[in-house]
Amino acid sequence: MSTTLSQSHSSGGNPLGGDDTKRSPLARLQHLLHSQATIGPAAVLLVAIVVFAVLSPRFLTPGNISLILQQVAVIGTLAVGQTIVILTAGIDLSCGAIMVLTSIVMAKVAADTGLPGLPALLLGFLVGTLCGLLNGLLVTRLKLPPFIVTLGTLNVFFALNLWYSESATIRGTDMPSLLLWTGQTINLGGTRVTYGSIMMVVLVAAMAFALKNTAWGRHVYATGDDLEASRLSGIRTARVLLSVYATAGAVYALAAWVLIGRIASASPQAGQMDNLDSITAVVIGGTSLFGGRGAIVGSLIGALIVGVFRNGLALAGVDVLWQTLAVGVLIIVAVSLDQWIRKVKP
Amino acid sequence: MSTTLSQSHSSGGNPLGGDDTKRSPLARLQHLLHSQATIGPAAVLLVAIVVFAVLSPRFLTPGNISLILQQVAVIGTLAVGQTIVILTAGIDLSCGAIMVLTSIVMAKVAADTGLPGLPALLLGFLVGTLCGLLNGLLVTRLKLPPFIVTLGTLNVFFALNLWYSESATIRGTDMPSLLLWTGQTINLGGTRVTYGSIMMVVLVAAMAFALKNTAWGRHVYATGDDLEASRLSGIRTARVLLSVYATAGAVYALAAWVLIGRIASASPQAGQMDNLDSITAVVIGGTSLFGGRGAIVGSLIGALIVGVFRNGLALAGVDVLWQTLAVGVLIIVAVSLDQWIRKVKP
Amino acid sequence: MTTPVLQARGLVKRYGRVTALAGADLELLPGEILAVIGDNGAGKSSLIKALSGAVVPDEGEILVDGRPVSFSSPIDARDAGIETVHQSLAVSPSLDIAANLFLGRERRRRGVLGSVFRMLDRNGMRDEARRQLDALGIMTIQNPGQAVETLSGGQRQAVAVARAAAFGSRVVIMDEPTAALGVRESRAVLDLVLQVRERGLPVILISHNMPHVFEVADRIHIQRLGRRKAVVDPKTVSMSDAVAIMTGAMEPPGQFA
Amino acid sequence: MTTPVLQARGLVKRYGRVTALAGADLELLPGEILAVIGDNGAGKSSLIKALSGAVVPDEGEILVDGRPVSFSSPIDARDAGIETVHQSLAVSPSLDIAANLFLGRERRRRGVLGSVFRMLDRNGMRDEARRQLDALGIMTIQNPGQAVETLSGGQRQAVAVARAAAFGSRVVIMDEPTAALGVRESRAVLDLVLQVRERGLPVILISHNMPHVFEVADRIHIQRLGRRKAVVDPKTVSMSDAVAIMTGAMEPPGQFA
Amino acid sequence: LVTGCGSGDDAGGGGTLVGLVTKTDTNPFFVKMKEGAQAAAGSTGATVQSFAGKQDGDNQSQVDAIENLIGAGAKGILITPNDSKAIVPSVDKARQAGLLVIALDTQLEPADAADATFATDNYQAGRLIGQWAKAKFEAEGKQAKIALLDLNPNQVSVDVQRDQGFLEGFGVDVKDKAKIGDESDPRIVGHDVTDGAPEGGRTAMENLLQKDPGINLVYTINEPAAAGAYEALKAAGKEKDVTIVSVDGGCPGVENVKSGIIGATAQQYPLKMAQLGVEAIAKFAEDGTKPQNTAGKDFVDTGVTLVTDQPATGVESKDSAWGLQNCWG
Ligand SMILES: Nc1ncnc2c1ncn2[C@@H]1O[C@H](COP(=O)(O)OP(=O)(O)OP(=O)(O)O)[C@@H](O)[C@H]1O
Ligand SMILES: Nc1ncnc2c1ncn2[C@@H]1O[C@H](COP(=O)(O)OP(=O)(O)OP(=O)(O)O)[C@@H](O)[C@H]1O
Ligand SMILES: OC[C@H]1O[C@](O)(CO)[C@@H](O)[C@@H]1O
Ligand SMILES: [Mg+2]
Ligand SMILES: [Mg+2]
Repeated sequence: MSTTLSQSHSSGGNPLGGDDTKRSPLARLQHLLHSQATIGPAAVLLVAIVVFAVLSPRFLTPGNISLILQQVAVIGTLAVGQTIVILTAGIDLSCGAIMVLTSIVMAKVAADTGLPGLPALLLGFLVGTLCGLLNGLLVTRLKLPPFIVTLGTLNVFFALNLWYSESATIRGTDMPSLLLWTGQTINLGGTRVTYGSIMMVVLVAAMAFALKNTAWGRHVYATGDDLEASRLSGIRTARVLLSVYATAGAVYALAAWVLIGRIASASPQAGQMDNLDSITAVVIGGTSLFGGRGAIVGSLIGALIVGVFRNGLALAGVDVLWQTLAVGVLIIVAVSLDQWIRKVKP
Repeated sequence: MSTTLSQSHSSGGNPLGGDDTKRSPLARLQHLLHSQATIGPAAVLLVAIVVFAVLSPRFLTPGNISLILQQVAVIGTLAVGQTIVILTAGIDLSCGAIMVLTSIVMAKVAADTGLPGLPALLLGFLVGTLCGLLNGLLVTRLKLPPFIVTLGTLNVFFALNLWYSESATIRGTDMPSLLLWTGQTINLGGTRVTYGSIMMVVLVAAMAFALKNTAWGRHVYATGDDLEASRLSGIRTARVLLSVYATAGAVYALAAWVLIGRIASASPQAGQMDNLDSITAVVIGGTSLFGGRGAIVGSLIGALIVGVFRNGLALAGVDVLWQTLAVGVLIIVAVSLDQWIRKVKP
Repeated sequence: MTTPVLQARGLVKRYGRVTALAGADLELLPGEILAVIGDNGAGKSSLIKALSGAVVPDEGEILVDGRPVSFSSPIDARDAGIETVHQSLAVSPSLDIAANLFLGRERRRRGVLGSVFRMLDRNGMRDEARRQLDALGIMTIQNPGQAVETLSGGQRQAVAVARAAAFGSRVVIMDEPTAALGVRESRAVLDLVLQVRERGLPVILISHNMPHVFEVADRIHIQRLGRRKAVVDPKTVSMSDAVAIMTGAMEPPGQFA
Repeated sequence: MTTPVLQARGLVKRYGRVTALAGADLELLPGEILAVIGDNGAGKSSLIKALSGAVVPDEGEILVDGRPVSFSSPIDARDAGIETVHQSLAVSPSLDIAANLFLGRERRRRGVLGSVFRMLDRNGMRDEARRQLDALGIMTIQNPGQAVETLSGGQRQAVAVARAAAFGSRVVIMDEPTAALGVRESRAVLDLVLQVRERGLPVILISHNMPHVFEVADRIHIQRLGRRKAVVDPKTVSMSDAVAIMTGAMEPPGQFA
Repeated sequence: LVTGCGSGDDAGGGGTLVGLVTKTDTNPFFVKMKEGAQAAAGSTGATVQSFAGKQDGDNQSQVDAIENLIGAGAKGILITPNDSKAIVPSVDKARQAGLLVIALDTQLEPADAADATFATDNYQAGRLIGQWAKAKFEAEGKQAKIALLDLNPNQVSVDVQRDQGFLEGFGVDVKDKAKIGDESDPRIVGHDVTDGAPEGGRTAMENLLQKDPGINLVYTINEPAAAGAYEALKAAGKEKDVTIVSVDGGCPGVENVKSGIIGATAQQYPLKMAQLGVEAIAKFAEDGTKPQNTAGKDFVDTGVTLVTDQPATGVESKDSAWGLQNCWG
């Protein structure tokens, strides 16, 4: 019962180094994909684009691409706010309600009182930020789960919206043109792209920068990763959470602006399904619902995946019914794939 | 710098016993409420009932109470399934979609093929159970978060519902009467109560019994409390989760039966908001979204609280708008109160 | 030579790129206390997880009383009489002490209440829990109906240890049971380990505390880099030599029993 | 008599019905290693949580260099130069080592990139982390850009200890820093504690490991039932007497320094 | 069941691509409309691709649908708007892109935002059931206590027109004709919303009954809501004493008229709307001609017939037997 152990492992301390030789091609692919966080969703998007391009010659036209960008602009913008909330291990069910409320505020104040575009817009941002702040206060002060807080405020904001709007749609013709600006187009290399789409892309870039390159961004990740550990490490976690919810509120106000431009009116009935839609985008984009892991760019890709599917299936003449089915399957497949990719330890 | 410590504490080991003398009346109340888990929500319900009884003499009539029971029967039944899922630290966004799908299956199979009531009903239960099982399989096999799984299957089941129903409502007159039985009333002490309401109450009692008094119930709590610890303790956690999702599916089928009785038809239009409504009931009823803590009876009370508010405010002539607002505030207040009560260490 | 009660041969377990077990062996003889020592990350917990069915090894075999077995879940190991106190404790905070002791092996009432309504025998289990805790006499737990989350870390540890000691019929395994415990509490656990051996049950004890190990162990298994580096006798090998072997500073004697 | 660097007087902290601190005192003198020992639940962690701003005591006062302070958050204590390694570690698993070292005190780039765009000085922090880890020389961490979740328990412990040692300017507090560590890893942490004292910084060290305590401590604070029961000198009091005082089996000498 | 077959002119065989955008996928009325469009497509050689909102009131999905149809190269769009005002800019966009846009069932606001509207005269539909109810109550010498079960809080054109038409037909001063609920007539017990669905109808009815159990006349926005309201009345044991009036004339609704559940309903003709719509677009694709409105109206009236088995003097009506021959769905 004696054994002589030949110490074959390079003694790099623990953990022990595993040998790479036995890996299958699939595992190799998995490793490759793992090296970039958003590469999973990006791969799904690419495959979807290729498939639809084959199915319909109209799909890859500049006009159609610009159209998809327009169609995802509202959800994509909302998803930016939703992502930072989810990164802190929260969730925001009230995002659609905040967006609708602020869109009504911007439009109705201007229509009723003749307030010019800029102050009306700023007022909307103020309202959005305050709504977000209220969520943040309830989360940090009452220490309630974000799901519950935003389930509650969803109802509150929606009621306020019905009350203030008197349930009436405000027409674009009654508003200052600044509010409609996001729906205007600009010629980019021969294709007409709306300012709303461009704004979404710029917002995604700015937020991605802030999350990656500022202390605030790090604190957002750390807070979502482990709240108590972050607090003990000297992060003002309550302040981080407040800033996140308030910023999200401001982002939803931006979405409201995009929405007004998109439908060239402000409707109190809009946005009722947008909470689940924006969460869907975030989740398909690879951000973890448990907080601390994910990226803004992923959420944009997530929104684009859903947009491409809906548009592509529609172009291919597939009934809405099957579009709905496809989106359901897509959510599960995309997240499974992402999970599989993440399983690899570096 | 010398100190002689008089050892005043009874040496009951650790933790040290605190002295009770300094407690304020509020803290006393808090302790009192803490002793019973569902007493928090029950107190809210009681207060609401008293307030509305004062506001409107019609409120406390037997007829109105029976009415509230009817109005909450669908959500209350759904909430039973939702509760067991949430107890395992899951969440079920697909409950409404499963209910509608099964209601259509029950009704349409009978209407189209002339299948008698009982087999049609059983078929519905089978479909509901299979839908739940699919959720369970995706959660346990793919190890995806329940939020994502059910967000996906919500779309899938809804699409199947549209496809199978061909978007058409099936009228009560085309169905076997057994399917409509839940809408029939029985005279209980002078008040007409629907079998659907009674079924809900019986279901709540049965599930409460199972959770409290069977090994399965314990395993449900343990699995929600700490999945890995439960697995290591020798609980077949995957089997527990599967049984929970499948049971929930069967419960949603029961809700479908109640729904058919309530609207005397099977409509693909129904149930689209019921996922959030059932979660609201569970959460107001004091069950933790993190799993492992809560009770079925609480969820019934939660559903009743919302029902009483809507009915009471409507009786008092308050606009729907303010009802929505009230429900929002209610969610936050009820959960804060519950949290406050739970803060006490026993 | 006596047949080992529990034996592992050439166990391999990989986590992604990390190899936690690189061909690990282990033998547990009847009635002995086998200590397992090793650096952080040497694969001690991985080894006992394989032995207790908590993970399925990629390669290698496990034998109980000389017969190969294959554990696909903790239940299989438990059914073979192997009880484990995991490093992470594995108790359910919101359930009470009695419920935790009987978790996964609940008793049902007699008669139809039990067979048809599947009702738990709460009182029976509570009384039995009381008896077990008293018999082990390790900690001042007053009420078996108390939720585990209201207990101190030491008391929780005691519940987990009591469960293993009470139900183990062939082997008891403990992974760092005293890591978070105070001096007095650690003493109680060590006494319990000795008590279990007295009952004739062999024990595998993982610990970083050398004085403890040298006090109670009959043999010491030294784990290094995912393998068994040596097995030494605490009566013949000094503490510092054991540590030297463990850290790779010294080669083990060519032959070990 | 020298002014204590850090002092607590009559701290009381209640959690619901549990009194974790029942009028606890503490004095930390300049340049010393003060060990804090006590049973599980004696209130050791609660005491240092109060000293590090992690909890706000219900009663009592805290003095730094003889001046009363009131810490309402860990940041206040940190700003006063008090760095703590908590029992629960308090690292952020998904962030890398450098990010964890600088968590809450990130450095920004020079120029507009830093002042306007608030850009982090990633490379600067990574280099500095590298330097700190090397200087402490406690563990073979190869790459400060590695995520903490990929580290072993011992390596994580090392990161937390390194952070405290690197940034503490007045006091370093460590709550059971070696509880989960192997022999070699524990050794490294103890060496680090001594090294910190060498730099002139006083250290509070909580541990259940008596040999460790008696090896490094200048004075031993014995905590019992939420209070300071005694302060003893490890050179004059034996290990078994210290344990006896700790468990209440013996009364402390009437006078202690 | 894939209703959009092929993909516009890409599909080769298919001729003109016609888009159909309905309020929802779940109201039988719109399902019929889809069928009608499909049938008409068969005879004109057009291809229909259909879309729907996720629920009543969902404007955004309809905006997306219009854009996708423009992108897919549709020649024209038939739409039942969920938000009759908010959809207008998207309709403008489609028209600018050269598509013919026809509103079905529900007028846009302003009505001329569409190239044409094929719809029931909803105001007239309301007025018919109002007049009938007035005659019936006068004949029976009963004092009315009215419950109004509307669509949703959004003041959509159909909702407003039917509600106000009914009240005016009944002889109530409606004040602002474009606004629901600003009346002060004491005979009105209250308004509540139903989403045009049975469950909503039932709950709204129950709550209004609690407010005043003496309700004896119930107006409902459509027949699904009426079905729900009836269940509430039945449960309260009041189904015999209360008169329900509705709009739709679907076969289940007319059956309900026959069995006395609904007193009178204003029958509309969705198949005709869809058929006319598809034909108009086919014609437009062929030679560019746009449909003309019915003389004196800002839409093409697809007709409305009062169906009841208790005819009232001075109000023209058909019986349920006739109704069943002409019903849809
Ligand atoms: N679930 C897991 N996923 C990935 N790696 C793991 C997992 N469990 C263990 N490892 C790795 O396997 C190696 C061995 O771990 P193990 O827990 O068996 O060590 P140990 O000897 O018990 O250490 P310690 O004394 O710190 O408890 C370590 O490098 C560890 O990081
Ligand atoms: N957050 C809390 N909530 C409730 N009770 C607490 C909390 N923190 C500590 N306690 C209680 O206070 C008492 C003292 O706990 P503390 O953690 O200070 O003990 P300790 O001496 O550090 O013990 P150990 O050696 O086990 O770490 C214990 O009874 C504990 O249960
Ligand atoms: O939901 C309102 C809609 O319902 C209908 O009456 C059909 O049932 C439509 O005419 C109307 O637009
Ligand atoms: Mg271990
Ligand atoms: Mg402690």
